[in-house]
Amino acid sequence: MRFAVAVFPGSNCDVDAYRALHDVLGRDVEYLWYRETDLSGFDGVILPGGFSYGDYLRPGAIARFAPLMEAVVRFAGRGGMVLGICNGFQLLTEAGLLPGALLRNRDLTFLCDTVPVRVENADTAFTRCCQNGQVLRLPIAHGDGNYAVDAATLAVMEQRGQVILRYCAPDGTVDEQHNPNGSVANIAGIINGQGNVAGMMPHPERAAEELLGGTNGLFILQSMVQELERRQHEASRC
Amino acid sequence: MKLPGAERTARVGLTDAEYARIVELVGREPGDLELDLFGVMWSEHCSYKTSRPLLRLFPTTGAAVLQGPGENAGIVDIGDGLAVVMKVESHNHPSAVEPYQGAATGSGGIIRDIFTMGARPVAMLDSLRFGDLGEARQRSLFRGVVKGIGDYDNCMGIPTVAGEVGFDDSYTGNCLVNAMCVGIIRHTDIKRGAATGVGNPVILVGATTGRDGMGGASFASVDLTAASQERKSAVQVGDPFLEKLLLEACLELFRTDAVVGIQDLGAAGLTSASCETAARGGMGIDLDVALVPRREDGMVPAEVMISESQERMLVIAHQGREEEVQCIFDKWGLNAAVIGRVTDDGMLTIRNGDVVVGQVPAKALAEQAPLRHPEAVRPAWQDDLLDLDVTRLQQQDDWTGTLTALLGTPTIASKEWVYRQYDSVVRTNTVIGPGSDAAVLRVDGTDHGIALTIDGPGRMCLLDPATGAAMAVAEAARNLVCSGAKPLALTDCLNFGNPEKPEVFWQFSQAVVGMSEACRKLRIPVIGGNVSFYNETGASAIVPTPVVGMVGVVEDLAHICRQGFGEPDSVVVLLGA
Amino acid sequence: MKARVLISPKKGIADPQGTAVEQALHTLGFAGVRAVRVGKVIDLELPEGDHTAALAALTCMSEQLLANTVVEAYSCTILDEGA
Amino acid sequence: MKARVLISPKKGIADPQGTAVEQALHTLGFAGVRAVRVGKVIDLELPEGDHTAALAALTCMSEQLLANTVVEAYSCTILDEGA
Ligand SMILES: Nc1ncnc2c1ncn2[C@@H]1O[C@H](COP(=O)(O)OP(=O)(O)O)[C@@H](O)[C@H]1O
Repeated sequence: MRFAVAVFPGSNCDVDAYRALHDVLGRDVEYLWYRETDLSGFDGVILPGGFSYGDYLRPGAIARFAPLMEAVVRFAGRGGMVLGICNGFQLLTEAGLLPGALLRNRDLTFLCDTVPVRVENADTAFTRCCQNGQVLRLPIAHGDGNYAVDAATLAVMEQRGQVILRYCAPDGTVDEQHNPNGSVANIAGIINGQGNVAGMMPHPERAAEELLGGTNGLFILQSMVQELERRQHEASRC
Repeated sequence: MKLPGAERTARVGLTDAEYARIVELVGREPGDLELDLFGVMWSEHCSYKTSRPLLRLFPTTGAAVLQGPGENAGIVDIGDGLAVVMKVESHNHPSAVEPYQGAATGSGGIIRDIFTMGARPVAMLDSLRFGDLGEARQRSLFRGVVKGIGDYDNCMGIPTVAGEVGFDDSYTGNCLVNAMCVGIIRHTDIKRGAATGVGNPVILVGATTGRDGMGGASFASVDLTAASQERKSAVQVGDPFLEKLLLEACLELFRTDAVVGIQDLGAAGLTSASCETAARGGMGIDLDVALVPRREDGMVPAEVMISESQERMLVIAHQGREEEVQCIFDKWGLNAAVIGRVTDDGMLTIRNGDVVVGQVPAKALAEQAPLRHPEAVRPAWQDDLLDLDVTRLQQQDDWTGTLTALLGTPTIASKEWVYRQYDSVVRTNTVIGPGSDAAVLRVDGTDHGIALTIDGPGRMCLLDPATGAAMAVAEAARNLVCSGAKPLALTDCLNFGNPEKPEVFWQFSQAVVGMSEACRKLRIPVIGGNVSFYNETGASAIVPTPVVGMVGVVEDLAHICRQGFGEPDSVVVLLGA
Repeated sequence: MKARVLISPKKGIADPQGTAVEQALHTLGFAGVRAVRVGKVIDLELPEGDHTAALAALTCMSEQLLANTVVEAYSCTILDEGA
Repeated sequence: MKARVLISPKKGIADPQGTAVEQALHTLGFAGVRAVRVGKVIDLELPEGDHTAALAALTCMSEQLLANTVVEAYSCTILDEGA
């Protein structure tokens, strides 16, 4: 099982993702430069956080045209697992792999904190190690995390269980008071219709060690690992 | 026809005596371009001509010190073959004119100072001062500065882990924005800013050169007036994205052994970078301004030489390795232009194509500004300040009310509004972030950590500059010790008014004396620093504000301590005097 | 020739900047200001040539890169046709 | 009435965002695009009233809040005079 961590000019949480997967979970991980066009040999792709192209124009707007993104689109089309974290989430919406868009935070300021989020659908490849309704404490650090989508699309997403994480109170209550950035319906993370591409503003890779304040992020990363193990197992059986 | 000396010198902000010294050093009357170079290099900001004699009082050596003051940043050993590189620098004047860009480029400059030494920057700290937050202008300065720092540091992917903010009316016309950067390096990877090896190429890398920041260095050495608010061409615009690429490209370049020396372009731009590297290497540099990649048309050689366009570095490489250097910067989409060569004549020679437009001894520019020894006089009002009879103060009955009022004053209140705008955890090494006595970071690949803090008790320095400055050192040391670290070294930023005023220079001298004594007693060497004078508007100077940034080593990350009561029923003990 | 692309948040999409600016204007005493929307203006120069072709190119740039059509609307204009 | 304020980086002030957009447009094949500058457009509604007074108010808003006059230039226009 091999993970690719994409590196765009201006990515800066590529290191965080690498460390969580490699140092903490002991997985095979490689950095992949944005000019690469080949993802063969990789089973999972992480689009990390940071400021690709300085977030100029809009976060993810320019990175979306990087050669590597063409490969990511093909990879996702074949059912490959792609997780976009923070800037990676913004990039996935810009590339059209996920619905909606991420606007400036409601208060217009960058926000670095650790916040509770509720798992809305534990029956996905990215949340399988969680329980429905489980509250995870995850770091956030973003200026543009205000998720927006039109009402019709949102209704479909809700119905299909595509909302996987919502900002909430420590006890799991979802209300406007515990919405750090103004996201519609407190949305913190979503998944595509096929279930193989996910995007989230919180940073699971930054919550992987007790020393750094908690390990709740491992629920997400382990889910991905389990899914890939399951796929490998299946592939070897037939 | 040559202008008479007096007018010429006034234009570049030098005195007649300084002009005479230039004639002596150059061996003739300098040309206009040459005089411009002396104007910026001999400004207070670049030459430290007023502060240098006093700064010699600081203890700067110690078993752990690998690099003391004099380079782009200081370096101190933290064991395991690793070292910490650190420096603090002010960007007060630019921030007063344009808070967002001023603070952003302040971060950018100090970050370059760290990676120019070969280190990977791992943490940022900041020390800020503003006037009364009741005033709209002060709120907008505060907001702009914090956003400027946040946007730059966040985009760079360097966690901002600690800092301090204070408010006092004396900062109304002169906010203080001091930024500190800390990097980690292997001893064997340390780079220095010296040009050596005759014939070696001098390569300008990074951003293109424009008119922005024209004369910023001399700008930092004058009092702020309405006219300086109008000097809009001095506003530099930061591009953190470009700097992030520059950082990664430089670190990649260092992994080859093609680099002889490297220096960032800060105040006085290409002028300071070229004459300082030449002077440190005991060599000369011969460069051609026509080869400098530009973003504006019609720039004259002097403009190219003193432009303070951000995100540029000067690399001296081994001859024959030019292509390799080019290749790395190409990969990161950055310019790299060979603009000159190292020579053995000790001269900074500037060409514009085929024509030599200036030629002066590099050492004269970089190191031989005549020192100033202004008068220091204890202000008459100092006694009045100390003449407070506390027994005559009104007895307070409403303790709860007093406590709430105190906690509500901006200087004491929580600074969460500030540090929530900073990514304090990127790179996943932050064990203790903002909100405690000191920040603690894990050192990659070891079970040690480092602790960082920045402190400056301004009000104390007004009452007694020597004691106040000593208290800055002591407070920083206590913050580290409380977090479980052993203090190792400090870097300082001395923010004062106009040193030509005897009272201000008295404050400055006292502060240096006090700080030196504290450093000696606590055995904490000073490995670098920065002096910011002329923090005045109209007649009033800021209160003297020496700021201390300190690093300590945490032997075992299992034994660190956070601020705040951890659990109920803990025993509370008061230690100390 | 000089050209301009204006990009604004689509109707019905939240505009946090617009809301903040409106409130700030009220605080400053401009009480009657309403419906503030903050967008982007992108000015650029195109090689001299056919007006219609230039507009088509601008539309293309806007669709692909300059605007995020999920949340933003755009409009393109040619400001002059060269000196 | 509807009004618009355009805000752009002043001449001579670096515009990193514009540079990045220009490069991206080149990569996308729009090779001839030059001098890209990114600014802001602020659309708003003012109470009906005198044209001149409205323009004066817009200038005032721009100076005080909308533009950062140290690095930005602005221009104000009235788009219509009400429905
Ligand atoms: N400008 C700033 N940037 C980052 N952190 C800050 C800043 N100002 C204050 N902090 C953090 O807030 C906490 C409290 O700061 P301060 O009120 O100065 O505390 P103290 O008086 O205990 O030093 C500290 O952890 C400090 O690092």
